[in-house]
Amino acid sequence: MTEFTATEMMTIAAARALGNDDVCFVGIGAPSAACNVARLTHAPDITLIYESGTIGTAPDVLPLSIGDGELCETAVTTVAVPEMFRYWLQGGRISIGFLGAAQLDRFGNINTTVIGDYHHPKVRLPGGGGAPEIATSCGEIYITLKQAKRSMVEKIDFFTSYGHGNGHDDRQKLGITTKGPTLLITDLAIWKPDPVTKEFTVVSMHKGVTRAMVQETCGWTVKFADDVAETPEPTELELTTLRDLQARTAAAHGGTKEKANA
Amino acid sequence: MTEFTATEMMTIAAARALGNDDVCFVGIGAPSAACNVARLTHAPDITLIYESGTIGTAPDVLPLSIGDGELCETAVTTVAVPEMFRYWLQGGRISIGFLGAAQLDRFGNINTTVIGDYHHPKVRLPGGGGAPEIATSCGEIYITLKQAKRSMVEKIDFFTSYGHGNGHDDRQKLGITTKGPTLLITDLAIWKPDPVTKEFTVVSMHKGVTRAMVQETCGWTVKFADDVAETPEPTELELTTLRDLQARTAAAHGGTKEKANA
Amino acid sequence: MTQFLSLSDAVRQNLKDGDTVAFEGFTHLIPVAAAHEAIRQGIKDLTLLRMTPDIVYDQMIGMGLARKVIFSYAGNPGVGLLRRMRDAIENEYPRAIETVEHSHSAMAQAYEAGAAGLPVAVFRGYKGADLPKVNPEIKSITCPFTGEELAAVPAHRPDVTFIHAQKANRKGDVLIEGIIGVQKEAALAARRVVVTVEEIVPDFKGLHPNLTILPNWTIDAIAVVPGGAHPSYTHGYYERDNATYLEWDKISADRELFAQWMKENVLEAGPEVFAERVKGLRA
Amino acid sequence: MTQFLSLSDAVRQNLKDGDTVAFEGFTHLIPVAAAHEAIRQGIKDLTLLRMTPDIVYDQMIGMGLARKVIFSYAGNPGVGLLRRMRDAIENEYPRAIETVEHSHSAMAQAYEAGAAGLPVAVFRGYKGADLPKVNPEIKSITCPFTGEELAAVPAHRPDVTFIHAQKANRKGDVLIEGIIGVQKEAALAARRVVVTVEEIVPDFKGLHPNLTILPNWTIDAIAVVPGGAHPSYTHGYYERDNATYLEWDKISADRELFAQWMKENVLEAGPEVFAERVKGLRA
Repeated sequence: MTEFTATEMMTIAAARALGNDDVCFVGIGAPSAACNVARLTHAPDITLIYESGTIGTAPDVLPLSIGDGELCETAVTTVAVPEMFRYWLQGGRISIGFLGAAQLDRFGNINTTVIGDYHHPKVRLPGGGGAPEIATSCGEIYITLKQAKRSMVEKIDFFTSYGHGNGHDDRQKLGITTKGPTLLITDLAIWKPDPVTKEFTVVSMHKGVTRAMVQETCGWTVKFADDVAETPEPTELELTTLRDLQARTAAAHGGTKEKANA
Repeated sequence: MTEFTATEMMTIAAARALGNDDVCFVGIGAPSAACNVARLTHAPDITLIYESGTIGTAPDVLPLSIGDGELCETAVTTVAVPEMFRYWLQGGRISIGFLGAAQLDRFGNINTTVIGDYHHPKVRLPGGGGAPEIATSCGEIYITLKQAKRSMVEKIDFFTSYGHGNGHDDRQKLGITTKGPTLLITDLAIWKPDPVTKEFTVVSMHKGVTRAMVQETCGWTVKFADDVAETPEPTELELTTLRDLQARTAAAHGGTKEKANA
Repeated sequence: MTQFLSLSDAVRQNLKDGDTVAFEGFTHLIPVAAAHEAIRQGIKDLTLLRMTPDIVYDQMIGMGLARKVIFSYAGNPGVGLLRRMRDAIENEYPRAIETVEHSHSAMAQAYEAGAAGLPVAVFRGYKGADLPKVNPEIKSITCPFTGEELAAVPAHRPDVTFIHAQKANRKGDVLIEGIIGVQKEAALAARRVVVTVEEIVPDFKGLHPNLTILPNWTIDAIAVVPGGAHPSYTHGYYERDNATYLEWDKISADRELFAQWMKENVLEAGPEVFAERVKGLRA
Repeated sequence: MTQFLSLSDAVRQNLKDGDTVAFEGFTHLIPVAAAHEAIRQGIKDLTLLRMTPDIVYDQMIGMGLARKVIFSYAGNPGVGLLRRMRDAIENEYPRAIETVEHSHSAMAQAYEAGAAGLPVAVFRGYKGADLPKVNPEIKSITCPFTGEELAAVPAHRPDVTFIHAQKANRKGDVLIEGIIGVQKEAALAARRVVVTVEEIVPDFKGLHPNLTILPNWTIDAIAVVPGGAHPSYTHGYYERDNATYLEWDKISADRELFAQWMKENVLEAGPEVFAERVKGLRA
């Protein structure tokens, strides 16, 4: 088996979670690499939507921004941004929304707005972009994140987007009818919400990862499922597809690094 | 001077009221003949908008419906109908809206909905279509109508669209900021609202028309301006333009009569 | 995900007794063949939703399919009144129908709100008009920033929307062009969507990226019916049959004549007759 | 009615100290040349409105033009943070700025409401999010039909909107294609509209009827600026200069380097430099 990095494993695990019938909203900071690997392997008819208005896009290289020209050139159709948010996202037509996080808590609540107080921030982050409504309008939410204590925290500084609140049926109590975060894929493990408490629980660890490694890079006390599986390693096809995609991307963007998956 | 009919005079008088910079909403039943005569004579750059979504259209023949193909083929652009009503009409971008009427009162209130009680009508008419919002969103409203006691009435059975209510500043009191009906052109005369009471007042009569003729065909006691002018007769150019347009229209629609101006 | 079906199967699988249904098309692209199929299948108690009911709803109402009509202009465009609809309202013939009447602006924005997943359309409308007095579904909302009172109507959410379009590609994506009307909104507002098309093409390569396209996963069924909009028209395929619209004024004026016409031209006909009807109208 | 002007005159006649202004473009078609002209003219106390402020607002904020920014994503797309904007928020350098923060959905629908002539955008949003706690302009409305609480934000009504587009025809109608973003809405929501274009063509004959076109009477001024969107791109003309976006991360990280770069590339340059900048990027 070829060697692979933790980031590659994370991307490929996310790709596997996507199906042929999914309609994915690939927002800023989201793993467009995962979506495109899925499209180029087991889910050729998956629908990828970028919030720039491109619907059913099939780029040959990963976009540097969500509005790169190739997204439009390869799309089934390109609509205005207000229509994207009104008819397609708010209209409930997206099955999977991807979100990244600067801070994430155990219930899938996300902060990408500020570190510290909102009005006098220690660090001003870019903000939510589409996230507040992606989090509540998509059928379910997949989160990808590299584990670190500063990003997986006990308490986030700002609710940029809502996950499961304090768990249990907090989400339904707010009148939200979508499922919210159903999957967290990190560079170390795959997490799913506990059916009752909604706390993210480790259900699978990537090859060579220990429980201690997961806990050391997480700011809350990690809950493990009764049976923690080992994530199947990337196949040759998956790895080759991802690496070719990234090589084409690097070549197309003038040797610059693809950051959409950062 | 060539002979002309009262309807031709009405159409040409309406055409003259339009300017090169006007943006006209030509709804169902409205005098698209007048708008197109204006475009083909003194107002070549007038913008004609039909509620089917065609903006800046320049048809060679009069459409039978407001959604005829030629309107799209000759338009600057064609937009979706919700956009037409949201961005263009409600957005306040139309300077002149044309309305016809089954019943009209002296304050420019119009009924095209029912004769008799709404729930048990004597005659069910087509209804308002775009009229309720045309009447309040356009900068001003021009009304065209053939005079008759059954259509120019003391009291209309149903307020399909609002003119000046009971007159004076009734319109402003409702929070409406547009001017409302500023011109009524009939087959006999040109009427404008009194600056204070807003009652339609005859300011000009067409050639050969007497005050008695205007009164006999009107259901309310007609008010005449201090100085009633004589409407200038159609010029050769105006008449030729209108008749050529109607001849082309008749030929194009398989010998059927153009009804948009009915 | 869309299926390619015969018109008969597409209607049978998607339209049920009691449904709220929109057959949309703004003068252009009216799904006449689909409406005729619904008439042949004798679907009952429909709530018909449409800005301009036009002659297809006149036919459906005249055949007794409708229990309710939600509309904003009940006319034969450019010709006059809808006589079968009038007969139903004024004389309860062939049955009484309930009517819910709006303005065009309200109807268009209610479709837009439906497509946008909202429960309500908020707009500036009906000021001084009498419709809010007779339609309890017209309410108001106060703008929390300016205090302005705005009109509010329920979003349209039909059980099924039927539209006619120029073409589908082999994957089932559908292209609409020309006067596009409210069809995209009517389709996206509906639970189920059925599209009749003039033809299937291999793909949409070379088409402009900003054209109006419904992706295949927004559509339940596609049926190929050349001429399926007649006597309405399909931009780029055939022209509007104005003579037929004028003729309808006479046919619909008489109950017997209407019944006879429907028998000959709808009940005893099939979708294949539409191709023949547009032969002389091709662009 | 539109006028064809030099960029300098177009900005001078339409943008005033204290205005609320939108320079819109969603990654594609960002009106960079127009923003640089505003910087050269030293317009002050602007309220900057934009979904993704991007590097043009980073430059305007860094040069002290802005007193307030209304936005939903303050990032250098695909690269990271906007460092000049951060410096203004965190350190009040070169001046304090007020921020009003929304989500993309709210911003897009607020432009849409502005174009639609409404005072308020009503949408389903912000559920469970903290932004309503820190932005008093986020309120709610209760649906009179379902009782659902919906979000409400004021419609955007900028004093002036600047956009960049592919082409104008001689009459001044403007064509936008590709990723069309919110530009049509931002333009129609504004009191005044200025458009920079790549070129003027005689007419739009042969163009598809459903393309996004702003008629000349919706536009106040048009200035021809080839390359005027660089380092953003113009679909069909030149590609995005990704290297420049990455480079900006370094330039903007240092106040001195920033000042020097602005002096050389903006203050002492003119709109004519943009054509040169896109030479190597032509499609």
